Amino acid sequence: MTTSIKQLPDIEQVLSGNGACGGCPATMALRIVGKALGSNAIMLLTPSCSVASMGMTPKLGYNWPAINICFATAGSSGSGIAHALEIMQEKGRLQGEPPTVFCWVGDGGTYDIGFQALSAAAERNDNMIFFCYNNEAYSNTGVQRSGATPRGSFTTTTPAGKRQPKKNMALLMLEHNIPYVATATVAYPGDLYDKVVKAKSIPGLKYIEILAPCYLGWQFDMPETVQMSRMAVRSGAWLLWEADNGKISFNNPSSLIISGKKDAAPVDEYLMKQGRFKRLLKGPDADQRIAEIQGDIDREIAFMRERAKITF
Amino acid sequence: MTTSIKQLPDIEQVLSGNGACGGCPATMALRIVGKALGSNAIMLLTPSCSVASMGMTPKLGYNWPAINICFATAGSSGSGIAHALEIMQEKGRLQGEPPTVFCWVGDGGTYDIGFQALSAAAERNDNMIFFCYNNEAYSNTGVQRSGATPRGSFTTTTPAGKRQPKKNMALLMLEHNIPYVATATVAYPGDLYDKVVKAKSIPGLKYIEILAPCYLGWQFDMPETVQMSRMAVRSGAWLLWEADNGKISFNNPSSLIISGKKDAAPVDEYLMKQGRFKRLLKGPDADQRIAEIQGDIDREIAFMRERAKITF
Amino acid sequence: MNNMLELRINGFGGQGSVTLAHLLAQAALENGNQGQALPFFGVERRGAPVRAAVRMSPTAIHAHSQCERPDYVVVMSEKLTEAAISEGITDIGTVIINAPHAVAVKSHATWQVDADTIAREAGLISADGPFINIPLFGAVCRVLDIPQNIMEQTILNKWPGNNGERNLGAAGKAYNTVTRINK
Amino acid sequence: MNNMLELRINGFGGQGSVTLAHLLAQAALENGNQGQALPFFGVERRGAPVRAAVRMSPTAIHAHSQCERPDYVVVMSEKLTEAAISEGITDIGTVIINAPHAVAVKSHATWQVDADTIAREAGLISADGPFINIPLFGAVCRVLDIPQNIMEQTILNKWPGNNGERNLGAAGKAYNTVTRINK
Amino acid sequence: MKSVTKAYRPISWPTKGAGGDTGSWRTHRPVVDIRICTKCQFCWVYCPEAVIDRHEITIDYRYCKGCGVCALECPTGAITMEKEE
Amino acid sequence: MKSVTKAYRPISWPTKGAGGDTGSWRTHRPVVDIRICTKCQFCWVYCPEAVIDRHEITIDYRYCKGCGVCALECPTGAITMEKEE
Amino acid sequence: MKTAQVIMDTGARAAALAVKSARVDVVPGYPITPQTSIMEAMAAMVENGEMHARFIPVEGEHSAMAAAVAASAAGARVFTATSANGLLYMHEVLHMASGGRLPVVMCNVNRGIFAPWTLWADHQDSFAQRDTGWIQYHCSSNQEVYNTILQAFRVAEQINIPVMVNFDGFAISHCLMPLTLPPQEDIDRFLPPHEPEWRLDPAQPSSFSNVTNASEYAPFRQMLSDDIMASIPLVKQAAQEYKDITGMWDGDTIDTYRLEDAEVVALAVNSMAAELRLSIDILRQQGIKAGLLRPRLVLPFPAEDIINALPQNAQVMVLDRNYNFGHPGGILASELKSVLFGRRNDITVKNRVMGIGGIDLTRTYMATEIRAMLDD
Amino acid sequence: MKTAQVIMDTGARAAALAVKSARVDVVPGYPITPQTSIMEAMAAMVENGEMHARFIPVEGEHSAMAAAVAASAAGARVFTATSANGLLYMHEVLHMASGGRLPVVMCNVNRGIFAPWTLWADHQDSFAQRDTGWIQYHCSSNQEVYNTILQAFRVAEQINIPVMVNFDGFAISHCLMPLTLPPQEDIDRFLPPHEPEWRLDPAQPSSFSNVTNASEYAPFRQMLSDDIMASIPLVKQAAQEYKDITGMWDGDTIDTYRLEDAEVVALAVNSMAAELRLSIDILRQQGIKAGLLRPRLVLPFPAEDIINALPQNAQVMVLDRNYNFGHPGGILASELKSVLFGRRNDITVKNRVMGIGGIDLTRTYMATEIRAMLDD
Ligand SMILES: Cc1ncc(C[n+]2csc(CCOP(=O)(O)OP(=O)(O)O)c2C)c(N)n1
Ligand SMILES: Cc1ncc(C[n+]2csc(CCOP(=O)(O)OP(=O)(O)O)c2C)c(N)n1
Ligand code: SF4
Ligand code: SF4
Ligand code: SF4
Ligand code: SF4
Ligand code: SF4
Ligand code: SF4
Ligand SMILES: [Mg+2]
Ligand SMILES: [Mg+2]
Repeated sequence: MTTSIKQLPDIEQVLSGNGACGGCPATMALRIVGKALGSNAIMLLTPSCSVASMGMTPKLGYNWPAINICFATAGSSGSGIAHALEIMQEKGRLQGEPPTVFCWVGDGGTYDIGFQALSAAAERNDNMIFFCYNNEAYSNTGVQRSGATPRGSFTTTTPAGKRQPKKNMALLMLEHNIPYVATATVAYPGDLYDKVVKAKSIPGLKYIEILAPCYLGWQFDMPETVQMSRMAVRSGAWLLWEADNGKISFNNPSSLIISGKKDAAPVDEYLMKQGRFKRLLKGPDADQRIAEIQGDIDREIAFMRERAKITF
Repeated sequence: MTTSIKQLPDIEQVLSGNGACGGCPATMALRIVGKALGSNAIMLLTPSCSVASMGMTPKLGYNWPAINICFATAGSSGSGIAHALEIMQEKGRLQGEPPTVFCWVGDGGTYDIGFQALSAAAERNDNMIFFCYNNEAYSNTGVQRSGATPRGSFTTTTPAGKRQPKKNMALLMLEHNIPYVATATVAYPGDLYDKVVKAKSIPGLKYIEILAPCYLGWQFDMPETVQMSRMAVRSGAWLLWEADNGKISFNNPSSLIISGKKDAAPVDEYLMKQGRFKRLLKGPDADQRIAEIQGDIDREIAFMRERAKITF
Repeated sequence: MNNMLELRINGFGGQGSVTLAHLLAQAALENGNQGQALPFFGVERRGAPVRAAVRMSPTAIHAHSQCERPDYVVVMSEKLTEAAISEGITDIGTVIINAPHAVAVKSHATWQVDADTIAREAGLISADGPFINIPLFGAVCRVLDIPQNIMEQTILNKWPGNNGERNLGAAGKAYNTVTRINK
Repeated sequence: MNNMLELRINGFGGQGSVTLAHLLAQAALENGNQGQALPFFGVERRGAPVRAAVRMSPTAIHAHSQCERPDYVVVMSEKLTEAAISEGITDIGTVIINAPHAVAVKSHATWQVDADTIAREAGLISADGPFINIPLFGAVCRVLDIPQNIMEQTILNKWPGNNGERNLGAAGKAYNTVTRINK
Repeated sequence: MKSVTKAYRPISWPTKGAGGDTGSWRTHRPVVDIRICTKCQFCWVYCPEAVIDRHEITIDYRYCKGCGVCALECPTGAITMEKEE
Repeated sequence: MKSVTKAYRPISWPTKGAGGDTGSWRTHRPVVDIRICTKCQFCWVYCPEAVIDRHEITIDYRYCKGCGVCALECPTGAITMEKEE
Repeated sequence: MKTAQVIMDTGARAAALAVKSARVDVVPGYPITPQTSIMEAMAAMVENGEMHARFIPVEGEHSAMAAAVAASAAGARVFTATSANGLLYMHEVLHMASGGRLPVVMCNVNRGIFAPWTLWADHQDSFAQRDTGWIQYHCSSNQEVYNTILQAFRVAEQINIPVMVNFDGFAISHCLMPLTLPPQEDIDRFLPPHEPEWRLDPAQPSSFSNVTNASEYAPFRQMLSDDIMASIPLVKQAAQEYKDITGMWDGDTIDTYRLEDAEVVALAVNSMAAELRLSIDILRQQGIKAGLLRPRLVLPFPAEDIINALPQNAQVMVLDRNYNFGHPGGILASELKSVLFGRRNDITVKNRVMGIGGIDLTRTYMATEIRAMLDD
Repeated sequence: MKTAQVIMDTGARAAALAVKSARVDVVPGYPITPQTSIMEAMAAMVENGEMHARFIPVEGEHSAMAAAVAASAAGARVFTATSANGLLYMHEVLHMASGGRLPVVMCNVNRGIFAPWTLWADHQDSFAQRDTGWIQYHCSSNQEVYNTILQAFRVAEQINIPVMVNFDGFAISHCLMPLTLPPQEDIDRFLPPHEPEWRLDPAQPSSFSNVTNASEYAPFRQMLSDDIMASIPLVKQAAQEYKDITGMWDGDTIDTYRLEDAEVVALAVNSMAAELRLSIDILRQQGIKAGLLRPRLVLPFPAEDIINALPQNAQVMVLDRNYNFGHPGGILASELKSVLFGRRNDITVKNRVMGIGGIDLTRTYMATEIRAMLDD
């Protein structure tokens, strides 16, 4: 059973009055993650909105020991800390429950510039949780395309809408054969919480990706963060699943879509709400381009449905 | 039908008297690749045995225009050349049949330090063939582990045998949704030739990985290069397949193994032949460790059999 | 204009301070002078305090620092008045405040304009509130003695066609209603 | 030993020139001197020509260059004799050649040893051919007047236990059969 | 660990309001009508700023940025966004 | 393209024997017994050095490294590896 | 004949407009503050057809420079831009560009470097690349950015050495100023089409940068060192011809202000050097015979021009916006002293580091500092 | 009391043995010629239990340095090693290590850089990192490599600045020489356990290197610059105490040979400086009063010690194995001139670049060059 909102613990690791935009999905997600991880954790951050939000020296808006690192290095920096903690524990220089090492990284730092270090850490299966909060663009530098930007989306470096479909990063991480992979999004905090709690209990590299609809990049109204997150799931544009030692299971409501018990909502409404698709939806070939995006989503659903059947 | 040996063209792009070791699988493979690509191609190389073999300034042992690049950059350098050729052609500065751009990269430059640039080029679907000749280690620097080194294998940085299984790079590239992915190995030159010919005809990013058993790193006798390659396929440790627009098909003899028409040879004999597994096979837990490796192979076969069923 | 004139804009992120600075620098050029707009960028988000510098000069502008002690301070939101003044202004400087009612800074000559109301009445509105930078531009032009036709031309150059009437109306209204409160 | 002595080994990749250089440097230490082994590494593969330098000296060795004009040249394969000499040797230098029969370099004092046969007879063989570095080590020690017990101790230090008899036998045989051919 | 942390290293310490008194960013203020509120805690869980007390459903206006997420997500309409003065 | 390639840039040109006269690396030499040979071209296709003539099945000993692959792969045993002098 | 057009635009856009008028072929790019606006402008220009080129949205700066050098080796005219950590991340490939003699032109929008993070200007990023073998300009106005990019392409392609055009983040990149755009035909006259004497060409196969023995490697490096020095007359010539064609002039290797009779000479680069003109005026008003020497070309270091320009017995006040770690001051001061040694013993050199991490450098502050330095 | 042990081993192995005796916790590593042997030795020592540490086989050098700095921030004692392009690829993270004051120690095994590829030694790689804020030693023997790594950890951890220990590829790294290993208890006495005054610690949460306003950023940088200078006495102290404990001495900031009465002073670093002693002897035999000054510490540049050590009116012949692009010679010569300017006008500085890409530097060659320089 998914943890209910009322069952979530009180602990707050994100302090009020940080520098994020109002309605920020990254901060929203991090609050829930904090409830699951607790305070005995070490955080790594690559340049991103979450860094711009965390406060300027000497103020810190998160209640963890945290290290800012170079953009391309979340995976390898995480390994450095994980190994340092383990050896210091072995040598008796650290006592008590070992802290959880976690990377808190945007889609840019995960899909693009940080993919190599992440992939290598996964191959080594080093002990950390790697979170990607995915707002589908480089928001902090003013919304440029990333490998996570979906086809058709406007960014300042795809002024006519992105031509390529996005990478399926969670699948790629799954195919790295790591012990735990999960997807989540802010509209489903209990689901996110449970996944983090589970990841925390597993040794090795865990990857959790959180869809984070960002009003600035996606161009919707600030209060609608959670709504967009929900619509993404309901339209099947974002699937909630987890894979425990390679075994995929889907979570509600995505499981209903996958099993065919419920149809995914058509993608139109979801797209219409977002200014980043406006040019595309206003163009003469709007129908065709919507169909293209719908096609991407349908394929993804069908693919994941089949892929989930492969188990050992 | 696979092209027969006698049908292969005469053209030689690898010149005699280059600097590779005797029996070098990388050079062997490159000769066949040359027959398929012809001379109208531009080659990119990252530091590797193939660079050490290509001759020292001002001598060149390959008959292509070729550029040595920084180790982490095959994907992005390939993109630079592909785009440069296209725009110069559009602007009328280049005439005639556009050359094929191809990267010729070791497993180190593919699985590890070059994975990010490759993944990004795949996301952009830039127009090139990316070859990985996989000798399962950093041979040029004296045989250290790479992400392609299989579990149990000795290298100088895994003196007790590598603990982690290798990445499944061809699968990862397949899940990047690029138009063509294939695996090959030197014992099956017609198969390799056909795959390269096909890749050449497809626009976008094509990935071809060639298993390249290297006597120095694998520690077998120099004349046995082709034999090891054949044993790898027969034992199922290496599967021959290709994926045309995501549709996987298996090639002989792997197709027989996949379809169950033929059993894969047990892995023991293949391992025994290789000094790199010697310590493992002599240890007290030899049986268990062989079983582990056999398990990796069986899982891979079963997985690919199922994965191939997913098509659209 | 004989000497270089410096002006600072203090506002909140999202109020359009960068556009206002650009308009003023462009107006200087339109008016036969050199102009410069130099916003200060930080990690700030919509809603956080921001600032921008503007310079105008009959001769080439070499200055590239932030305006430490400007001749004019434009306060885009009344709330910011105190903070803006304490950031620096020349002793004989002038303050231009966006406020719905007459306000004055004791130490300095003060002008006031109700940019919110003017913008709203002109229909220059977004989800976040009125576009106050257009009326404020009008008001500042008036205070700086930039002719109204130059002001109008600058707006038309920036947004040819697009909303022309409304923009000119709002800017003109502000040009004509900005009021000197003290000194 | 009064002065620094320099020696170069010329061989083919795979013949064990690095080990031979190491053994010689170690023998120098064992013999109460300072020793240095400095192989030259290139992109060469097994079978390609390679070289290594060795220095011995009663006092600290500061030299770190390749041996340009060594006092001794060890030629691990007869085929390489000419090339080895032309790489440089002092005018009064000595050449030690591995060859099955007596060969001599006209210009220089020459010693010859049949390291292949000695190694083969001692059973020091791999797929690629005999391990000739052990007999060559014995031969060079003899030419350099390094006592046989020092030579033996050096081998035992390097491969304690392991093949001890065979190694000592082969090295000793070479020590005693290396022959001065001319001068 | 030695006791003194020297200031030569760029270290920061947990502080409320690390982004300033972010309440000043608000253009609109969420106001809870506690009579309608069912204490479902939706507003609490979705508030990115952690400024809602989960039991009392009161808001710390010093830091509330006025994003309006709470109001939109409140299933009973107990929260309204009122224009700031 | 201008006609002169200046030497200031590290450029190399296709050359046989770019790795030297690699025939000298051989410890063993492949010798073809043409009477047994069926001209299947296996040796030709697997030779990494491209030193076998596919029709005549003759070997360019200047560059043949003596790896022995051809001998091992020859289905008829037509190639033997003989020790070099 | 068309005449020049005057617009108002930012330094970042000025850069993009110069790249467009240089008819660049390939632009790999990656965002980083404060450079991002250049890449955004390039993406837009390519997309809307204003410019016939390819924009490659790579996944990081190491790849950006890799794509740039490879495209250059294929024969294209190539531009990219970056800042701070983006530049640092490219470091390995910067060495490749110069060693391989590939005439890439890049803008670096100066920003202080990590750790810790700052977004604002200082010059550690570009100065830390001084050993990579790139020619480096440092510009002090939007117009100079525009002009210099065009001159940079010319010099780079004449001598086959990559060129970095530096200017300050925000103070220039985000500063809106009047900008004169010469007619395209004038630009075309100034900057001929790129016709590399070597490229990757299947018709004449040759390879680039194989492993190289010392006996060949050493001369390549010596020629690189020599040719970097030999770029000085080309830089002067480019400035002069650009002036002849467009009428615009920013100095050649150096730019000076009230220098002739100066007793106190301020030396600095980039936007702070523009502001320094005002400090010089202040000091003159205070009765100090001050003057300004601004190296526009920072690498190669224009030693002869500086030595010739410095008045007898001058006190040179070097204002560095960077640290020369391992020495007590900044890099410009050390460079200057090293070239004056044994040649101008009459000169006194004093040095302060300032403006680090974006500290605002006002005319009054700098005038005060210079006054204080008189007592150093 | 145990006594020192003398073995024969290579420079690369000497480095690994020093790391072992320093009781290092974490070693991220990536192979590159000629450094690889260090990493191979580390991997073996960790695997066979000789050393209680973690070896992290990362996928590239940018990651190697990232893992190193992160492990250091977590409180571990950290070592890594690289060469040439590996070092260049780390560049961005090198800046982070110094800016963040993380006392990582790294060996760089000097090798010429790409493009084109060379495998052999010159010093462009380490000298091109002179602006990254690392302390840099350059060593001229296997024993010095061993000794210096231990001294480096001490200095790094005292002042919280990373230290690079450089030595030549092959000439040192692959050169087998006698090596004295002091008893472990002596090493332990010399190098106390690493007790960082700050680390990532959930019990006292604090964060590292947030975005920082100029007003805070600038002082951090100033302190870094100051503290690099302040490491000089610590370097001397470390050398002295190491000598007191082990009896071994390689010089402190500088090492000299026959310098006192020298009229001609050769100045160089690394293994060529060892060979240079023999050149000095040759020159003395030829009647030239030659002497050697070898900076062992290259960054911070030991200006005072050099100024004090140089005999009156000496001609200093700087033999650089690197280029100072944008100037006509090498970096050491420029550094030297910059510190002599205005302080030692009696000195003449002459300079040649040599040994690039591995050109062999023999005693006779260098003696001949120095003779020729007398006429420069
Ligand atoms: C090496 C390097 N390149 C570029 C940057 C500039 N940069 C800072 S944040 C950012 C985008 C981050 O995107 P993402 O990871 O998706 O996080 P988000 O901003 O969307 O939260 C970029 C490009 C940098 N800091 N370092
Ligand atoms: C940045 C950088 N790091 C390390 C190296 C050293 N290096 C050269 S080749 C090589 C290994 C190559 O391995 P792989 O790609 O598998 O090719 P192989 O040698 O096996 O043919 C390494 C680590 C380098 N040249 N550049
Ligand atoms: S831009 Fe988007 S992700 Fe970034 S802080 Fe604002 S809301 Fe959050
Ligand atoms: S080490 Fe292996 S891959 Fe490398 S050249 Fe030799 S045989 Fe080929
Ligand atoms: S969401 Fe609405 S009903 Fe639920 S606790 Fe908040 S105010 Fe009350
Ligand atoms: S408006 Fe936003 S910040 Fe304020 S209480 Fe509601 S959700 Fe929280
Ligand atoms: S493989 Fe044997 S039979 Fe076939 S062509 Fe060669 S020599 Fe003849
Ligand atoms: S021995 Fe090797 S190189 Fe020689 S012909 Fe046979 S396969 Fe070719
Ligand atoms: Mg993002
Ligand atoms: Mg390999």
